[in-house]
Amino acid sequence: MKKLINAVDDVVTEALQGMQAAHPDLIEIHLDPNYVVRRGAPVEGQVAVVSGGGSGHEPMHNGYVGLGMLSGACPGAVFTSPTPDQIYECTRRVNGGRGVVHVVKNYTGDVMNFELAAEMARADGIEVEAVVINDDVAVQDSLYTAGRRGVGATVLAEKLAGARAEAGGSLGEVAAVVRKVNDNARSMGMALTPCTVPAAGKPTFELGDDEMEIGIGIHGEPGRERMELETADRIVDRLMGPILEDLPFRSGDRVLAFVNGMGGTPLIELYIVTRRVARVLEERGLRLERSLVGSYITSLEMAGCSITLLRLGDELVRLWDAPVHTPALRWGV
Amino acid sequence: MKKLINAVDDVVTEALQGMQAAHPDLIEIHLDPNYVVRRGAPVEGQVAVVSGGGSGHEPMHNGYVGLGMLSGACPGAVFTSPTPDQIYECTRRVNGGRGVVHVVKNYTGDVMNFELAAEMARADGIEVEAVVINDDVAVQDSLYTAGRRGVGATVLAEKLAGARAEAGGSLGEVAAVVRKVNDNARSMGMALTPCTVPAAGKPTFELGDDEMEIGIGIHGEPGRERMELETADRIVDRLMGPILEDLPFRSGDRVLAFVNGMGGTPLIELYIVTRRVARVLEERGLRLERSLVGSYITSLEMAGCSITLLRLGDELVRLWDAPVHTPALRWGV
Amino acid sequence: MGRVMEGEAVDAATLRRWLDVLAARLSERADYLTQLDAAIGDGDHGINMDRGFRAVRERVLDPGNEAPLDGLLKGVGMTLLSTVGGAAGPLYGTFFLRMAAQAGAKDRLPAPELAAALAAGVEGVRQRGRAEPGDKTMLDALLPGVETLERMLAEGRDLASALEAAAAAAEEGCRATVPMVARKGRASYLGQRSAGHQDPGATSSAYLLRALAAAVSGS
Amino acid sequence: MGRVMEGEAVDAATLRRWLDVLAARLSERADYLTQLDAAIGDGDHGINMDRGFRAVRERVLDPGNEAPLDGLLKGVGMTLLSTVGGAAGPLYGTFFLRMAAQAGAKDRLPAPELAAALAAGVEGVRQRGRAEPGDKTMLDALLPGVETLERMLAEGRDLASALEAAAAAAEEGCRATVPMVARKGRASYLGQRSAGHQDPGATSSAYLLRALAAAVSGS
Ligand SMILES: Nc1ncnc2c1ncn2[C@@H]1O[C@H](COP(=O)(O)OP(=O)(O)O)[C@@H](O)[C@H]1O
Ligand SMILES: Nc1ncnc2c1ncn2[C@@H]1O[C@H](COP(=O)(O)OP(=O)(O)O)[C@@H](O)[C@H]1O
Ligand SMILES: [Mg+2]
Ligand SMILES: [Mg+2]
Ligand SMILES: [Mg+2]
Ligand SMILES: [Mg+2]
Repeated sequence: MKKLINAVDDVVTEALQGMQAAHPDLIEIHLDPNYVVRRGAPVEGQVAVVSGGGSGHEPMHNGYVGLGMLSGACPGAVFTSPTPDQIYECTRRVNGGRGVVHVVKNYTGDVMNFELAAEMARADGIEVEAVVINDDVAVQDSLYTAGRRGVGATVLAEKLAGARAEAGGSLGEVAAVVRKVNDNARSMGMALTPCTVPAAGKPTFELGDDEMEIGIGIHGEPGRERMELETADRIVDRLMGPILEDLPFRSGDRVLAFVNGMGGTPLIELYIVTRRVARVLEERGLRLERSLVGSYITSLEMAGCSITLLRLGDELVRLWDAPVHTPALRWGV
Repeated sequence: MKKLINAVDDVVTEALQGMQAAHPDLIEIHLDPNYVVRRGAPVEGQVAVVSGGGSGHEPMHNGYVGLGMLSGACPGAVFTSPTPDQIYECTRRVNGGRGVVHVVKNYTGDVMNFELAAEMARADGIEVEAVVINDDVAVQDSLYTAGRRGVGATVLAEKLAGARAEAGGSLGEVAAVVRKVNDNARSMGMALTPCTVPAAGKPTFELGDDEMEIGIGIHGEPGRERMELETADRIVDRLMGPILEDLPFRSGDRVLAFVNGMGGTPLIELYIVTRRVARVLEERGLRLERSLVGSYITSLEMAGCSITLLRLGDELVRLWDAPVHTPALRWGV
Repeated sequence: MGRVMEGEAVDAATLRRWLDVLAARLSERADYLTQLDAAIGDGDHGINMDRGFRAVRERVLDPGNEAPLDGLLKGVGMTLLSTVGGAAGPLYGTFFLRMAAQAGAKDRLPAPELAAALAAGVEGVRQRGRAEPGDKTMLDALLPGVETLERMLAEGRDLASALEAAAAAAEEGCRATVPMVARKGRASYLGQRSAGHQDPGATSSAYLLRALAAAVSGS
Repeated sequence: MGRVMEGEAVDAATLRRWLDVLAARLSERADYLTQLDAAIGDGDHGINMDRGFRAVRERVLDPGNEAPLDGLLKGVGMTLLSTVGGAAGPLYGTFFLRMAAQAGAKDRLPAPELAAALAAGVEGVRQRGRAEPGDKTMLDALLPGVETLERMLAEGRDLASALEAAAAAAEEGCRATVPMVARKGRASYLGQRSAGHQDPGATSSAYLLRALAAAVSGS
């Protein structure tokens, strides 16, 4: 295991301290329990948006705390959902009196920990509305299982809901944006290499020199299928197929294409992926209205990519273009 | 070699096409010869800033084309400086009548190719002023050698010179900003893993599981010293020492700290590095005035980091904060 | 195997021994649990459990802590909730909190009440996780374990041998997760690919009952 | 070894054969050159040279191209300039452009003029790169090669054997770069660590003269 770290037990805390040093104008960190809030939180009279999840997906979620996006974020141990006390304290801290939306990725652990935290916050009289993100089409959806994972759509939901909150939206309105994003977004990912959780010290799975995993999540878990490595274009087609069919997207739809690197993928490769994504969209008569290309929801140093398509209407375009000022996403300000 | 590519010969072209698809509002690409210009170039009456270099360092330079930064960028083959015809055509294309500043990293190839292009452009009556960046303290400086490499300071120089150009600066003034940045910035980098040039198909060097290279450049070239892997804090100290001594930085100085990932380094590790950088600055009585943390000047999928410190005065702070709108850096707009 | 002994009961000291044995076992088997989780999950179960029980040792098993029996269990639940994270944190946290609530403020827990407290814990896990037996989760070890305990006690067996049988049943339940296709938790994302691997949570649950058996029989 | 033959000269066809042999050699040895460059540079010299000479084959050696001798050389120079990139592109580009300028508009280049053209090319490399002999660059192969050629011709040797000696001198110069500490180009960043490796550019330069010898002796 080769990492720029000091001790496996200090990874999350020290990274938070580094974030604080780099972005004193944007965020305030709290240690033990760990959470990050927007500088000057709470914003009185504004609905707050809180998310969280395992660490190792940076910049998600800590990097999205700031104006027009998250009010607070709760980082768990690497790939392990945060604990109720973190989420509860963070929720209390950012509550500006109009309630708090929890953006929760659909993993058993995340859902349960957020549920417990919401119960605790509600007991204090804080209104909490939780919305679960489950956009990963690699996972078979079924009433009898844990359902689909929450992946790329989370980043988009955080941006868009944050914009709605910043614009004065009510708790119900902000939560509705998260639901709208989740309803209109689909994602799928793949890996060229596994990643290594610091505390584990060895890769979460093994891949041959000629192999890739299709349908992976963001926790270094194995995917839907292992197969021989293919060209970028073929890989994009494999991811785009299930995404496009699932919603389904229809000719004429306007979409935001989010081409995401898993952490160890160079940007030059992501643009090669983007090229094919744009071509497939064109072939299908879909309009590439907005795009986001980069490593925004990662799995440590894993090489690979995920693609998220979000169907956009005027409201979402407006919210997307609204100012955002966080360590990892910034425009309009 | 595991990469998200189609064919080794198409990597650069296809990535450019992907960039065009993702950022139609910001850039226009030209193929054969390859270059990228700011949308709507030339900006009449404004000094233009052009840079370029081998591909594989994304987002540098293509990702820095846009308002308040580069007017044009010339990507060579992977890790190979661009050719004079590219640079010449790009220079002609972005010239807004007030001349063009060439920001050139100090590599024999880059310097010679830019020199040839400048000669050609001058023959057309275009004023060209070239400034060479050589901030890498890992390399022994000497009159009798090729001198130091240009690394992290390049990104900062492009941002700051672009801001000066956007503000109406003259050719001499814009070039002076580049020189000022170069005079006041120092960098050093290290690698945990090598990287693989697509056309070569195998890593440019080999590193044992317990080894790292200190003092690497950005072209997958071996570094100054190979040694046993250490903690992040020790590594930071190894890089900060030569940087701080070289200028030298003095207690009370205000600095911009640029903590850069080499392409395959997860952000969480970069923040662990940043934490230590901030502590060392504090110990030395230096003021961390601005920071930039992320993978901005990379070596394909190499894992590792570099640190650049830039001494800032009021002018550079103002130029840093000025609006920039490019695919990879954006604020104030 | 003996018959039930009149007035047989566990006290706080026994529970502390249980938690101590369990913590040691989880630390010893952390790598193994993590490996199991890497195969069908995200490779952190051993790390998570070890982190949680190291905290239990520090915060709850501290010799200065003179909490009564239910306070002890509640402390364990709260500590696990706030240190384990993931799926296992809320599930094991709930397990101990429900155990504490069911046990109530007593100095000694008679055998049937210990069984009832464990059953309440298992019921808490079922409610919190909304899993069913056969979903390839910790329930597949806990349920047969606690059912066996209750049955043996009802049949008049002494606590030590009833717990021995319960631990064995949990271990069997754990092994029975191997061929199952996961329907809950992270392993469910793998669909059919989850078959052929033992569930990490069922494994740590089997340790839990085995440690209890050891703590009681050693008393 | 023969004496100089009255009127011995090369024509465009010979030069085309030279370039063709060289292109084939560079393609064959691309991996090797890249390996040499990986050791002390950035691992692209073979890729760069092969890309450039593939373009030379397509654009200049096209049978439809009826350019005169200097036009041919100029075409090679321009093609290398615009396709090789890196340090080698401007250096070899300049080499051929200067050769063309020195050769001038002729149908046949007498041996001494061929030598003068090559010497002009080498001087161009020296000016463009500001390197000196001993800096561990292509100059360390080119200079002894061309000096040997001039000396042998002056001594009255025939062109083929003079070129054979020139190629051998270039090869020796190339091998002599092994112990050198680089002072120019990318290898100079390594300081002392550059010693013990053969310079990639000196190696391709030795191929250049070896190919010329082969093309002429085969004519
Ligand atoms: N819904 C559920 N009900 C009961 N147990 C579950 C449920 N979901 C997961 N588990 C258990 O949790 C274990 C995984 O725990 P752990 O790895 O610590 O958490 P995570 O899956 O969040 O990484 C699984 O092996 C399984 O036994
Ligand atoms: N200043 C110079 N003068 C002469 N030759 C040089 C000079 N700098 C580099 N070279 C030659 O160029 C070769 C490297 O070429 P190449 O790898 O194609 O370019 P780059 O170094 O830009 O990657 C070196 O081996 C050396 O022979
Ligand atoms: Mg987990
Ligand atoms: Mg090169
Ligand atoms: Mg797990
Ligand atoms: Mg090279």
